[in-house]
Amino acid sequence: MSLLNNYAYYAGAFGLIFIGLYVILTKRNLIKVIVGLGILDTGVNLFLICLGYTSKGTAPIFSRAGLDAELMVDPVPQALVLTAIVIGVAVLALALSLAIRLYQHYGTLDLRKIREQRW
Amino acid sequence: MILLVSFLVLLMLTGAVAASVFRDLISAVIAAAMVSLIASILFYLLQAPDVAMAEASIGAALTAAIFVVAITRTERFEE
Amino acid sequence: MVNPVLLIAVPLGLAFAIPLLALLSKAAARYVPPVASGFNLIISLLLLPEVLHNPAIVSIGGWQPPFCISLVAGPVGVLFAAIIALAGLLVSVYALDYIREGATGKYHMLYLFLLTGATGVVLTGDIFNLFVFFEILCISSYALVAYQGDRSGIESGVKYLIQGAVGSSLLLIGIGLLYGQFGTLNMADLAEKIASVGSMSLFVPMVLLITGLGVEAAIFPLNAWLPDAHSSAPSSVSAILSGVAIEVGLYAVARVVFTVFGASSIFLFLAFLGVLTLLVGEMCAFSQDNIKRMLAYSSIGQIGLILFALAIATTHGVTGGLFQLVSHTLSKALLFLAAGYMIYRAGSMEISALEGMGRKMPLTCFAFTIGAFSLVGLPPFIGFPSKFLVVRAALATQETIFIVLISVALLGTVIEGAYFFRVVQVLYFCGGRHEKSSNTIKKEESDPPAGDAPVTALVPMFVFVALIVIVGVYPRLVTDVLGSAASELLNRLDYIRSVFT
Amino acid sequence: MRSGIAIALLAIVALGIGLALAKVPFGGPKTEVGRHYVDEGVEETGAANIVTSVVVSYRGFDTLGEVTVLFIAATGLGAVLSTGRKNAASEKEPASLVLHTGCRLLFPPILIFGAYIFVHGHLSPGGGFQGGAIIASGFLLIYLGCRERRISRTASGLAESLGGLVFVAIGLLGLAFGSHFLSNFLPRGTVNTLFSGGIIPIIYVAVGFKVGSELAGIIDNLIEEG
Repeated sequence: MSLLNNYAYYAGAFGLIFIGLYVILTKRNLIKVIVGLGILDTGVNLFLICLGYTSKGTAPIFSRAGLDAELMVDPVPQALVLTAIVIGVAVLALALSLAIRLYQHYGTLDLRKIREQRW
Repeated sequence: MILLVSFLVLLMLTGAVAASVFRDLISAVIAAAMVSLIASILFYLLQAPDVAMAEASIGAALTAAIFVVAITRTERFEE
Repeated sequence: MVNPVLLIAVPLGLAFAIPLLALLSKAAARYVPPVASGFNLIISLLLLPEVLHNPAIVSIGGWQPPFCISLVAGPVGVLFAAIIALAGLLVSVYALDYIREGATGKYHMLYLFLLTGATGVVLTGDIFNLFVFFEILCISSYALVAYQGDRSGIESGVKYLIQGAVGSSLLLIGIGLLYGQFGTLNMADLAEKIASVGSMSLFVPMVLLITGLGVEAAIFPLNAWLPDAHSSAPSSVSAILSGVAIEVGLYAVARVVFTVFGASSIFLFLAFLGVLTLLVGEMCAFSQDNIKRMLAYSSIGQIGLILFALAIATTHGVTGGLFQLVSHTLSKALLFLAAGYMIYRAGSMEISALEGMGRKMPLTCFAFTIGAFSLVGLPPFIGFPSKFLVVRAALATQETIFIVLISVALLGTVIEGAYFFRVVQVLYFCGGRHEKSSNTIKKEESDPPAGDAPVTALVPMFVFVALIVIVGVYPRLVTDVLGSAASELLNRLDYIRSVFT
Repeated sequence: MRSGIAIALLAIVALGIGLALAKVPFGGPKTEVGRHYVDEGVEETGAANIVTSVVVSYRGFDTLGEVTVLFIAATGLGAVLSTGRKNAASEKEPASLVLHTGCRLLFPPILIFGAYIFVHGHLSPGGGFQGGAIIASGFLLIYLGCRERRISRTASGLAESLGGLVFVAIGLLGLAFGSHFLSNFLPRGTVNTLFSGGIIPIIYVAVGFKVGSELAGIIDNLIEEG
């Protein structure tokens, strides 16, 4: 049980990372690949937050008196993830705009059919 | 608590798998938004309320919205 | 002393101000990048002599490292900042007239952000901050490759974006693993803590970081995006991507391998990878008919040579690698700039369409020829001393493996010479025969502006030519700086000490 | 075939990361850096929310880079979608009265809520990014419900630029007054009151406006000419 307790979050994070990578590597539809990128991002963010967790910790906010600083979780990964979330949505938005233009040019989102340029 | 977490993780992974197998892209995007939403609950359980808010508003809501807009401007079904 | 943070803050502020300027005057936007990179060039040249022996450590926000983000303006950082500013200035002058269509204001903004991201990567001393600036660099490159919205640009932009985004995610996982294990993000602090556990127990984070950064550096086999992206972007963008972006990616790889991990055991592997990258790049370049794809593959080859030289990991080797890097920046940027107007006049990217260009636009073709000769490594151009240094460093190791590898690398250089001479031959000696072919005539009719490139294009090209010749004749102008940069990369302990005093 | 290779590749990656993860136990004690922020953060920055003090103050440079990334994405997206845009204004059928009125009623409270989130970023969970995203979702609602209303591109561009400029300018003022870029040159105030934390609320307000207008601009660009 304690093993489950310790690794449930990690399992979730890495499950997302691998499903995301799998989607990116195998799917042919561009929008699907971008969905995969989003899942990958979420997994990485969850992983980073897991790194900062302290057992039985509290959120690092001194919103009322009497909170024990010793029990607070590490704030650094949270700050990093805030940054990573915004970067992730920026990349997704740019990718979607490219997908729209690609569709206007080719009439398809199938990456196998969009192969004008070869090696 | 541990059961709740395990259930949420399982649900999240199911959502991710669903996002990868759905042929209908709108369904896939909704499944991916569910993944983000559950991830934001997990962030909250991991004592990161700031991140949970950001993930719920940016990751789940806005990302899903721009995906749906992009899909309406392209095609809905994966061949 | 000037604060190095201005190198990042001022261009960033100016880039944010472009939309406001555009309200006042539509044409003002295009003068912002030259002003900003000119400013950066002056500041970094002022800083360079001061930091040669004593790196300047600037903490952002006024806290002590490792509790804040600190900038490390050592010889490497300032040298790279100066190169970025120089290439950025010349290419932005070129772009004044070259970029006319589409969202020009947005082009200039993205261009300036790309330069700022590159400067941030080379100056920062914090690994997560490096990730953020790396993302600035990458995302503005994706946008610049695709901003015209044409078929090939969008397609290669998509490829570039997906590969780059996966690389960034891997990079972030690697950074997370490092933070989880060592509890710090400051590179000097990390280096100190890693030194106590040995680098090989950190194999996984190291591989993740090298893979993530290697996508931008176009190290084989992570370079599938490069030929498409560099050949379908506008030539000014290709010049800055080839001349600055991949070099900065390579810098980040070198910084992580040398300073953060001090991983001496993978140098040999990196040397192999470098030679492999070189061979793949030069072979593919040889078989290209499209001039911009040829130049793009040649960039892959050059990156391979630089990686090989850096992986020799002696003072001479790293000096040679950095020298080769400077030489590649100058020559390849010049080649892309010259090729840009040649393609514009010929109306095609095929090498065969450039026949007889030597007579139609003599100055541009002259500049192209100088760039090609320099890249191949002919004296008296800058490519000669840089390649010579690399070869000498490889021979000086007196190890069979490096001698074998450098012979293979020289074979790559021979291939390089072959395809560049082919282009030069087409430019000057193949005209006349096909002059009357219907294709050429039609192009000339549909394309009235005959004659040479405009002044705003010729001036930057000939500044590049002048630099190539001057440094080629007097390599001592730069070797001292390069030598102290090399010793900064190689001496982890000095780096750590300089940050924590 | 393709998925076979992908799974093999992923298995190698999984093995590697699993091995690396064995060195990073879950729920372990805080790191030295994190401990320093939690112990000294309130005193040094005056913000009760330590995450905010890390995001804006200790690692403020990252945040500057991050808003830049979002700005680049919004600019790049505008550039990619603007070229060759056909001006065939597609008239969609208007939304029903209930939807229309509901959206108009909800819009102001959403804006106020977003502003509340970023103004109180240094006291409670939330901040510029979250508040900005909420404001952008308000605009999204307007786009969906009241199609005839558009935000002015100039105004949103202006908000983006000014947000970024304010951020850089505060950083440079910090350099001028406090000798460090982004140093907190304003008085810290009393912890847990609205006017505390020196430059932190100012930066978060700038970030909030910037992120809000950028995300709204992204949505606007994507929806336009659907």
